[in-house]
Amino acid sequence: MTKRPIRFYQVGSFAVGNRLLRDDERTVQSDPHRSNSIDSGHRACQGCGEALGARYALDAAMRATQGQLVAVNATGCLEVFSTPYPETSWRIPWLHSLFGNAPAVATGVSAALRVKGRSDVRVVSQGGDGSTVDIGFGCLSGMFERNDDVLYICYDNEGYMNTGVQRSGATPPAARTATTDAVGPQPGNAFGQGKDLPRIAMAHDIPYVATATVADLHDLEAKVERAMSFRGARYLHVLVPCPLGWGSASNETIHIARLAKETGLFPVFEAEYGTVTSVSKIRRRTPVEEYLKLQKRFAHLFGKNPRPEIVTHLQEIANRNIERYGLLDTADAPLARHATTAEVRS
Amino acid sequence: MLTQIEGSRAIAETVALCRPEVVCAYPISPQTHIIEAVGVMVKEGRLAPCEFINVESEFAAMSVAIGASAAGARAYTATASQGLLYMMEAVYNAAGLGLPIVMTLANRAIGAPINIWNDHSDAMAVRDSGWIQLFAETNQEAADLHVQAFRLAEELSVPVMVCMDGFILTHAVEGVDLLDQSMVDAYLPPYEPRQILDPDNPVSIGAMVGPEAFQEVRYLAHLRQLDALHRIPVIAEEFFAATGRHSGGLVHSYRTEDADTIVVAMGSVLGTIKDAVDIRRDSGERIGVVGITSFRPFPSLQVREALRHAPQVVVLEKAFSIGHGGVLATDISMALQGTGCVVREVVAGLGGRPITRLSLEKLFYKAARGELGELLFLDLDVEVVDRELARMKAGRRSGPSAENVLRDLGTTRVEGQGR
Amino acid sequence: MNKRPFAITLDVGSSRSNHTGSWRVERPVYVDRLPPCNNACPAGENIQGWLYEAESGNYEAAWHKLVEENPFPAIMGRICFHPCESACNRAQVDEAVGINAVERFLGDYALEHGLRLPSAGEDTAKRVLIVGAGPAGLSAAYHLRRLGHGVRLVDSSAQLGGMMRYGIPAYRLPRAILDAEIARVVDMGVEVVLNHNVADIEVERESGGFDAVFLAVGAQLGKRVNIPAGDSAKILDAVSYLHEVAEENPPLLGRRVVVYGGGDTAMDAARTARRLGATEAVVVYRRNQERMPAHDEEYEQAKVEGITMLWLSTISEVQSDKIVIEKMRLNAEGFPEATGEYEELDADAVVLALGQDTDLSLLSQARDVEVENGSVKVAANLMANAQGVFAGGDAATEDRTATVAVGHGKKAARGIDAFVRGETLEPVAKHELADFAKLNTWYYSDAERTQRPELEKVRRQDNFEEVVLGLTERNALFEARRCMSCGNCFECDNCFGVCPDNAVIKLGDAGKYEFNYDYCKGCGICVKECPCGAIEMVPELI
Amino acid sequence: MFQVRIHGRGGQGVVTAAEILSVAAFDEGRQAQAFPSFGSERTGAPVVSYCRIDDREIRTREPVMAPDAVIVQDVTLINQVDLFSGLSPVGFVLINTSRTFAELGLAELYDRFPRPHLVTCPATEIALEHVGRPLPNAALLGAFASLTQQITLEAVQKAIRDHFAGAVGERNAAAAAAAFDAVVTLEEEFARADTD
Repeated sequence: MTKRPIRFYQVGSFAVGNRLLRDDERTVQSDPHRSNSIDSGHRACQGCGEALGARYALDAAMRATQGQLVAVNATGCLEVFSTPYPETSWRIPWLHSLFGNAPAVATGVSAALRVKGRSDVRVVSQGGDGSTVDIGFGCLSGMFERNDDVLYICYDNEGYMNTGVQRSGATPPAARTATTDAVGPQPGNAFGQGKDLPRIAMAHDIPYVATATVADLHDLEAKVERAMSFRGARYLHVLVPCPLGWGSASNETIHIARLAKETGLFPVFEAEYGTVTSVSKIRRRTPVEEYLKLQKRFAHLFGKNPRPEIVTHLQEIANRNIERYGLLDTADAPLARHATTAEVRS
Repeated sequence: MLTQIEGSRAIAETVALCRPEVVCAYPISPQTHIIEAVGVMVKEGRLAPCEFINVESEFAAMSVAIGASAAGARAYTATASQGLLYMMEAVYNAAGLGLPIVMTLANRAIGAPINIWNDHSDAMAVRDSGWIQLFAETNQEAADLHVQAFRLAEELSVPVMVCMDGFILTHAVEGVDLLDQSMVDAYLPPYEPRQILDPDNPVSIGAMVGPEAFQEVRYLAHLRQLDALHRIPVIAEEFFAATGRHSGGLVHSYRTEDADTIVVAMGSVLGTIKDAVDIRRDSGERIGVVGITSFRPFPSLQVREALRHAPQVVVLEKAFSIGHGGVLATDISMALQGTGCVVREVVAGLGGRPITRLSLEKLFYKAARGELGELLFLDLDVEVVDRELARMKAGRRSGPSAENVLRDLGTTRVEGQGR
Repeated sequence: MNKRPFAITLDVGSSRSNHTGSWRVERPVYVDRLPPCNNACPAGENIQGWLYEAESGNYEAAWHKLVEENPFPAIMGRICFHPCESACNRAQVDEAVGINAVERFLGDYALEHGLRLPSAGEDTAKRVLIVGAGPAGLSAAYHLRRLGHGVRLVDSSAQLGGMMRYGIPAYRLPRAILDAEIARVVDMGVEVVLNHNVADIEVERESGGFDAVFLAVGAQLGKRVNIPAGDSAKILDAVSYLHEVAEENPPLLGRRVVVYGGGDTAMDAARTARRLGATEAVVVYRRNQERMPAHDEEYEQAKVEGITMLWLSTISEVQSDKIVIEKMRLNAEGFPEATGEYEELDADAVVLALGQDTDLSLLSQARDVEVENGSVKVAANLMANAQGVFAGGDAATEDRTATVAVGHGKKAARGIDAFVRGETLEPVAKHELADFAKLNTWYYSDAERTQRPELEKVRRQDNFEEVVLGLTERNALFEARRCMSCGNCFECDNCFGVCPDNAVIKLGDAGKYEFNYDYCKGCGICVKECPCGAIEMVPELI
Repeated sequence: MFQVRIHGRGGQGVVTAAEILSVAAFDEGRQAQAFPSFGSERTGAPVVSYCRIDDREIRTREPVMAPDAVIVQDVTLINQVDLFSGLSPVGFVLINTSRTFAELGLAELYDRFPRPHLVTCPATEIALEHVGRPLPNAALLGAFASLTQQITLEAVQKAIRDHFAGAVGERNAAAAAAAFDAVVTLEEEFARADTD
């Protein structure tokens, strides 16, 4: 794993910082002089995972590049809430062009920097899942295939949140969105659809592909740093819960991201040149139900007319991830004590 | 140096003299030869430093150019037809962001039915995008306009599209006086961006602008284009001073001094028109030509000055707005408001239909006699159209007209160079 | 640069003019909550506070913080039954923090490094008589001296320490440690009078001109029960037995010793007997193991040392070389009932460890002092009904532990201080308890408790060498860092990191954090992700 | 203005022929314009290219409607394409073949055009001999120079050498020279027929 687990220091490996740690063992975010690439005053919703994820990732990239960073941004929540005229929240050079072209624009920036002899300046391209897995997919694949020197970061909140919560190719099965309503015999988003972009990215054999969540900052920062140690196309897929779109409490953002990983629904791993090199093991295995119940978009699976068979189906997806990536230390690691075995079928 | 050279190659050579730093390439006929030739020069190292990027679509091509330009590089690409439409969103974006990208547009029709041949539908489709659009009459002018385009774009921070007729110019081998590097270097200073992505001086480019300022942004863009109306002639004049060649400018008149009828057109068809005009002049008709080089910004004043003394203006154009009529003609009519000029619209050469001198002569003959209607489709095969109309009348739905027309014409197979 | 395009291109930092704090309906505020360890500590130690210092390896600061409340870390680190650890939230994660072991480490560290207690306060010219030099009396003396009051400490025994010396065997509390920590208190200027029986407290107070009296006489009288016994039967009580052992004058008990009772004193007596040559030491107790009052650790050590237990048994008769035992059973309420079944057990002596009583004869003239169930009845400030007479420790409670006594000493000192100043001691409002539900334990690294090393069994048989050993510095540090700092910020930077609006200001240099309410939108993530529950959301006032 | 139309199939260098021809004319100080019939350049498909030569500026952009010369690179096109459409009554015809007009079924041309303007040339065979590949375009330009005298053989050879670098250029130039000498007029055709 890229992340070095810190030998016991109270909260060494998990919290943002710790007064007991050496500076180099703390996260970038614990530094009072961190870049704050995205500054206060932005108009993201309360508890926005994307605003957080963007600061985490870009501040880490800023550190990795000694501040020599340019960001390209696709249209979407992040763009809209950060740069409504006359105010911008960005403290780094930042360019927004269109919804579907951020990877290509970044290619252009990267090419310009190379031709200008400024290869020390690195390029990050970023967007939500809509701009990444759907409308910008062609440009992204092109950027990967040419192995352009760009780190693309997808802030995945599993839907088109900027436009009012519609389904994207990253929306999970059964989730209710404005275009996959919780009505009819198969409420919410269909099973058997959607794109697994990290694996698609790996299929391009690019130097580096990783997933992360806003719940594990050390891991996320280590991955950004690792990504920045490569030249060529790199892809980082960060799960960023959206209180608005997921119907979760604004204070649950990190908790939910953590559960996404701990249930196995969102496998956290990294790959180099198309091969998985490490996975973040599940620390406290949790049944999917605990994750789902915190989100109104899955409320139709519980309550008065519960749909346990759909929950089971989602658990099977988690189980498949656990198996595929080897997310447990041992194959038969028990669920956390609050889990009921009936809910988790292996 | 005067060289017998294919138009596309002449453009590539000239673009290379302009020292573009990022060139994005995506194949689409009839633009492909240009970008291929630039690619060779980069690969050989003749054009350096330059990043030549084989993108996956025109949308990406323009997007790469946007990124490159915003990062301070001189960016160039070329496209045509469907490619232009596929990058349309980015075309508007480049202009909105004020990025001085130069793009060659090898004018070609837009499908369906798919058609790879020349007309101006593509250029007309983006006339409101905020790009400057310059039309070349010959390969010589097309080449020269690229040098002027970079200068203009970077002076004003506006992207410029050099329009040249696909195949007719791009694939024609003819004599072109290629510029030399020292001349171009003297004429075209290095790109000094108006805004740049610089870690030492960060800015946010591409903010969301709401109702409180959007109209002002657009108005300012309009003012910049009006500014271009002043700069284009100056830049052309300086080009003349450097090369002794009249290329560019806003409008050009030919034998219009005493004309009763002035034909207005854009692009390569002007040559054929001039031949026809000479012949009609020989027959005693007082007819002249005005060529529009700068379509956007539209030089209304200059057009008005060039045409106002002619009772009749015939606008011959290779595009039209379906359900309305000529596009250029509409602009000309606006420019001529209150002059009393009669404007006749002639749509010709769509989808590569040859515009022959003979057809033009017949047209001018009729024009001289006041026999033109308001809107005429030159060399329209009336018989075919009538048959299709009759068929459509018989059954409300009779399949795609294009197929039926081809069947009527006895053409069973279309030779096409698709995208 | 006015060259830049209007509106499309913006200068950095401009968003800071948008004060998103106006979105907020609730605001986070930093709080200090009461850690359950502190809450449970009878001595009122700020355990979380001194662990915080120990976590960073600043043992001196940790010790100083500790002795603010309790001057006997090395003693407490050995004999306290640490209710703090029972209350510790970490027990619900893996195992409780070994607070007691760290305390002992700090106590030993201080002795080793000669750390000094705070000096006495400025003289107030007030004088206090303390009767009883056990943990309550010594604690009160310490705190009163810090407050500047004069103290006379009297005790009937020859040495200071009370039950710490005469009740607790040396293998649990080495005398050198005891002496050293007591000496530190005495050195603060305590007038000590030993071998002095106070016959009448009123007389003593008046003759000495004391402004107040603190009764900390302990519970030195072993309870007796009426067991038919032969003349030659050897029966003695555990308190006396241990006292005599402490005075290095141990009575001879024979090879087979029965201890009657199930408390810690019973265990001490049995273990002491083993060390003094008894080949068999049997503890007879009328209930079962579950209901045994002795602490598990004591019981476990006793077992290791070969003590045998006879559960559900009462002694119905004692003879010179044996005893008769009646088997008991527990009824539905858990009380033992006689079964009528008897058996005999060889025994050379029976030690009664059935509890202690307080000798309150010195109060005979002090009519105002009310006594209830053998203890002095006191108010919250530990003052008895009589003006200026305070009582604490075993004499005033049924919760008879050294730690409670130390706590009483402190409390009494505060009560006395207020009294002699003519003030009323206002009870300090306790902070809200930092219970487990307020924590986010995800963030704590997995770390199991460090076990204290113990003396090998063979080396315990014939001497009073200390059985439970101390932690190394490295282990003590580790153990301190297992503290979750419940309810009190320990600077993990989580709030600073997790705020999506960068609305937390890190002050640095242990200055902790501040909210920037200009930008805080009130999402509450900082509260949710605070590991130790040191932030709470409060509604915005309209 | 002299206008040439070249017929062939995609892959036979039809467009190149027009371009080389225009370059040859350009080199001789004349104005020239070469262009393909746009779009139909798939291998094997019938292809047409054009070349205009003039002493004045060539402004027209219309296709060549009434050529002054037609070059047929591939005789298999005879029954598929109207090869001689619009050809000037005094126009030239150059056909790449080792057969005769009569053998190709083109005897009707005898009366439509001046007989000295009708020639054949076994350009494919010449190309095979000199270049080693059946690409007749360069050779035919030598024959064209011989037939029309619009350009000199030397200009054709220079243009060929400019277009094809090195040895390939030399071989093609040699093929052009050979073809220049190998033009078969009707008279010779008749003479040959007599001897058969």
